[in-house]
Amino acid sequence: MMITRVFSNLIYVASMILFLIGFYAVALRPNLIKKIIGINIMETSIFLFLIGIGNRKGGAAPLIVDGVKNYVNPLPQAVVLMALVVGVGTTALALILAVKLFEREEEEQL
Amino acid sequence: MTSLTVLLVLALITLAIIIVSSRDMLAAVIFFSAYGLVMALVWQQLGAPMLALAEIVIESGIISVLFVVAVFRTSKDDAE
Amino acid sequence: MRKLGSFLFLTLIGLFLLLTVLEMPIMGDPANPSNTVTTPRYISEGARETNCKNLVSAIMLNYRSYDTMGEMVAIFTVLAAALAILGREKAKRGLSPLKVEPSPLIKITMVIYIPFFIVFACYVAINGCYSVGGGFQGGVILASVIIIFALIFGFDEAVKKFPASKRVFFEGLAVLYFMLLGLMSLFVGGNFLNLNLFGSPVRKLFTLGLEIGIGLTSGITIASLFYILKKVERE
Amino acid sequence: MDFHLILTSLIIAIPFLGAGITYWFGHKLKTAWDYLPFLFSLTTLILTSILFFGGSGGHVIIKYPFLPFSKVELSINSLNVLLAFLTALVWTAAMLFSVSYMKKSVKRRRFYVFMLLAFSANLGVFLAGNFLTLFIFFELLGLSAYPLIVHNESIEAFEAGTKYLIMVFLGDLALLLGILFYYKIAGSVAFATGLSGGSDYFKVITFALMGIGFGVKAGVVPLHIWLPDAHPVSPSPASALLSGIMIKAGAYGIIRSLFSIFGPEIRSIDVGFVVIWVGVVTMFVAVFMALLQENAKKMLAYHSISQMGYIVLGIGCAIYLGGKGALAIGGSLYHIVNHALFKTSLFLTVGAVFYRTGEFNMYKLGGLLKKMPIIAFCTIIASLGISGIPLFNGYVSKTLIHQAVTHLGHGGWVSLAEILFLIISGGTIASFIKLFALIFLGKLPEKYESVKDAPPFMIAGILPLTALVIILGILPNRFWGTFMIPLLKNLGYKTLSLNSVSIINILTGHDIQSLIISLFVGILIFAMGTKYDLFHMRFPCWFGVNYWFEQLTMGLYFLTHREVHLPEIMVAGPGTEAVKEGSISGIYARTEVHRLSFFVISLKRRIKYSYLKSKAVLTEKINYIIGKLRKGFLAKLYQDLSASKTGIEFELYVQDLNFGMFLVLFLLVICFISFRLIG
Repeated sequence: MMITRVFSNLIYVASMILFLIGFYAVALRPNLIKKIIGINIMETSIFLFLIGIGNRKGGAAPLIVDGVKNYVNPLPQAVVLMALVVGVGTTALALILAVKLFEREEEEQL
Repeated sequence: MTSLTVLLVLALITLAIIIVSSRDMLAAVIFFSAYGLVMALVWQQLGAPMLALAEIVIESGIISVLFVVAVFRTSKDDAE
Repeated sequence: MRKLGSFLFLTLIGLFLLLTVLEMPIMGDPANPSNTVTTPRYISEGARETNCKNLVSAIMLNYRSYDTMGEMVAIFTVLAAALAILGREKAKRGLSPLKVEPSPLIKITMVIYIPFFIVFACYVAINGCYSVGGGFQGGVILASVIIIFALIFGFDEAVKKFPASKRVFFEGLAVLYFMLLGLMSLFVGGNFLNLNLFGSPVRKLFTLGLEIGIGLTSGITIASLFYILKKVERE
Repeated sequence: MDFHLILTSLIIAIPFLGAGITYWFGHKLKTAWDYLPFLFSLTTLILTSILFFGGSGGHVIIKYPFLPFSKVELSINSLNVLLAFLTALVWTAAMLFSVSYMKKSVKRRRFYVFMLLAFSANLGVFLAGNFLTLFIFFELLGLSAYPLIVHNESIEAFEAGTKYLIMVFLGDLALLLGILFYYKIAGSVAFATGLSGGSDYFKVITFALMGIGFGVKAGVVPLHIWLPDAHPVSPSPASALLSGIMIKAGAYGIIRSLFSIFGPEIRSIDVGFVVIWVGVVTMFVAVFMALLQENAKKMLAYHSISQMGYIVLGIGCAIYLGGKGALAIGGSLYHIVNHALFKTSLFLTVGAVFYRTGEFNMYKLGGLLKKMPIIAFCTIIASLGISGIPLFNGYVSKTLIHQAVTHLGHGGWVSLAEILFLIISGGTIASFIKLFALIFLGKLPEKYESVKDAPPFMIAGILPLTALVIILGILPNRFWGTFMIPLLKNLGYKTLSLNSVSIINILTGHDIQSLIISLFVGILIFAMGTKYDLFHMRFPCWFGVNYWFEQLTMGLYFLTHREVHLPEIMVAGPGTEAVKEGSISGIYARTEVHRLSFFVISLKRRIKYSYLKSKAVLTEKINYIIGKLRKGFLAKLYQDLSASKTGIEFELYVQDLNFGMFLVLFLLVICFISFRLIG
């Protein structure tokens, strides 16, 4: 029972594991860029989770074709699409901050 | 849930562990790009080709390039 | 000790998350709340109401266009923040990640290919309503083309081709353009960004315009962020 | 999981996996290693022959529904299987040859790996079931041929490789567009026998794009420029396969696209006319250039182009004649088989001569007949085959194509084409008289007194091919009836038009007459050439496509440079012979002028300069990356790739290869996305 449930909800489980891995990187890795990579992994894992929620068995991509009735849920996809692009922006901003911080430290050492 | 999805998911987790545990930043970034590609394939399997397209371009294209630039800017042996 | 504690904490969170996830309904079940509450309406009526075969685009451009606008403002804010932190390209010399000159093959091939890439980006952006793709994807592809150009032909060349003066103009314009298009619907007596009041052909044009606006905003912003990251001031 | 699916998948997978095994484990087996790649190709040959002889000639489509890309499918039909069998046969022979030939070479692991990869890709091209699969394998083929071309790592090899890749990427772009257009018209990517929808105009554009894409590989004349550079610089077994089989992938693509778009039974006079003249011009230009060569391999490469011209001419006749064109296309396919056999054996014999003497220049060789009798025998058989002498296979297919040309009509341009055809046949005969006479007859240079005949493995590789040259020449009707008729049926010809060609007659009075004319012309050309020293005639550099290609690519190269900073190395220093000689480019290089002036600097010098500069400028950055990669996951690959003596050139080689991989990946992504987009 448990096993079948884990298997059928594999995407959820996987997304949580990925989230934990990302969280580990954010919490325990000293390197700033590693932390940012961790944030990105967490982000994608949540996207995966959302897409998994919107999934429907045997559903086609939400692109209306005549004669097909079964589609996956388009709403999470729209949300994720927006979040993806915002994700680039935040990642870039974080990286810029990291670079600036690094250079400031370098300056202080000199 | 096809067997291919299971395989891809396992690959995702392995890649994530490699990324996090790697000591080499550049290798981590390259693996992160590969991670994005696999993730796009998973999304394609789950019925989201639009997102897969965006993910391929963003994750393994733009973000990787940004990371590479940042890694080069922050690495110590960058001195000319 | 601290590491051990963190590990314990992580495991705790992990267990909690896993337990939560296992309580979720079976994935892909048609009886799930996510598949029963709002979705049937989107799927059955969306294409007719919005003239968009691609439901994701339909939601983004029509049902949730307000959110989209907010999101565009968000990435614009990111750009503004980046500019505020680092300033605009003050450094004289750019720092290229690869010091080696790309081989002639790469340059020649890319000169041939880049126009086609741009056409592909526009195609993806414009056909967002009828196929896989949309403004975001097209814009991001466009940005990646600009980044590829900068990487291959050198950053100085890229700055010459897309000078700051042009980019500043477009950066401001793109978001404004989206909002102005939204304002248009006020003139026919509707709400902000409500395209339903227009007739079918006009609405198609407006949808196209919105797609282009989204593409411009995301593409230019991302490309600019790359430029900023590349040319941080450095003593 | 049926029998055909497993068999066909294995045929493509064994060389592919074999490449991996050779790569990872090969060097651990010390002595047995050299034979490992040969064993893989032999296994593939056995499997392919099961498919070839055991198959009933039916039409089986093999799908892979459990893969994510469900559009990938293979097909088994008489045409595919014949070409796949031919590929496996010739490849195995060349692999056997290279067991001896490559023993001296340093980096033979890399050679074998890419040899096997190209083998797999080539089989995939021939066994593909639709255009998408064809495109994927075509990309893989184009990319895996590059390391074979630059294997020697000389400047010439890099130049040829760069030129090759530029042309291949151009072709890929055209091919991709063509396939997308095809999908737009047909609604699927499957092979068809004539499309019903779509305007004629659109169809012609589609065919033109696909023709450019496949024509680059096939070496059709305005697109052939990479071929005479690339084929001679690669090691002999590789160039034999490049000329023998890989360009056939292009020809096969042209045939498939043409018959899928226009259909076999419908006359398309305008398209046919253009294709015929492309073929004739290809034949003529290439034979003309071949006569002027000194390097034996270069001459053979030009002859490959010219023989491709025959094939294209046959295809053009078929589409011009419509329903009556079965003879022409049959002749073309027959010629594909024949050309693979004799051109491979010619390249291998020349390679064997090189193995013993270290010389490709025909004028410096001579009198080897007594020293290498078996190789001389093989050469003469293959030369008779390619010259179109009766009782050898080339005669059959050339006569069939000639008969098709005579069916086109009377007078006007047809007569001109026929006259050109005879002259070209004469030219071929003359140049092979020249080849044989210069290498094997005449006076033996003193330093070759101790030359022995080729090692047994080489002879074992060449002899089966020459035997087939004779067999296909003696029993043409047997071959025609058994293999060609079902094949034509598969292409879409109806029984009615097939009945008229069920038996071929290749010894009519007209054929004999034209044979005598060709022989006479050939001997005349040879006699005139030797008497008046015409074979050393040279033309000004702007006379030819190559020059303009270099100018164009240079233009593109400098298009992105707003201000050109003159590199010191060009003003004075290594790689600037022109400066010292005081030629035009030297004068331009001294004065800082507009970028357009750089058009006069040739691609060759530019590439040379680029390599030199990268040698000079190469900073820690690239070393840093490569060092990282060496330590990491890709360690072994990069170590093997860059464990070269020449060193720095290699970094660029890796760069080019990586770029190629990424570009192909990108194209495939676009391809997959677009098939969803268009629908």
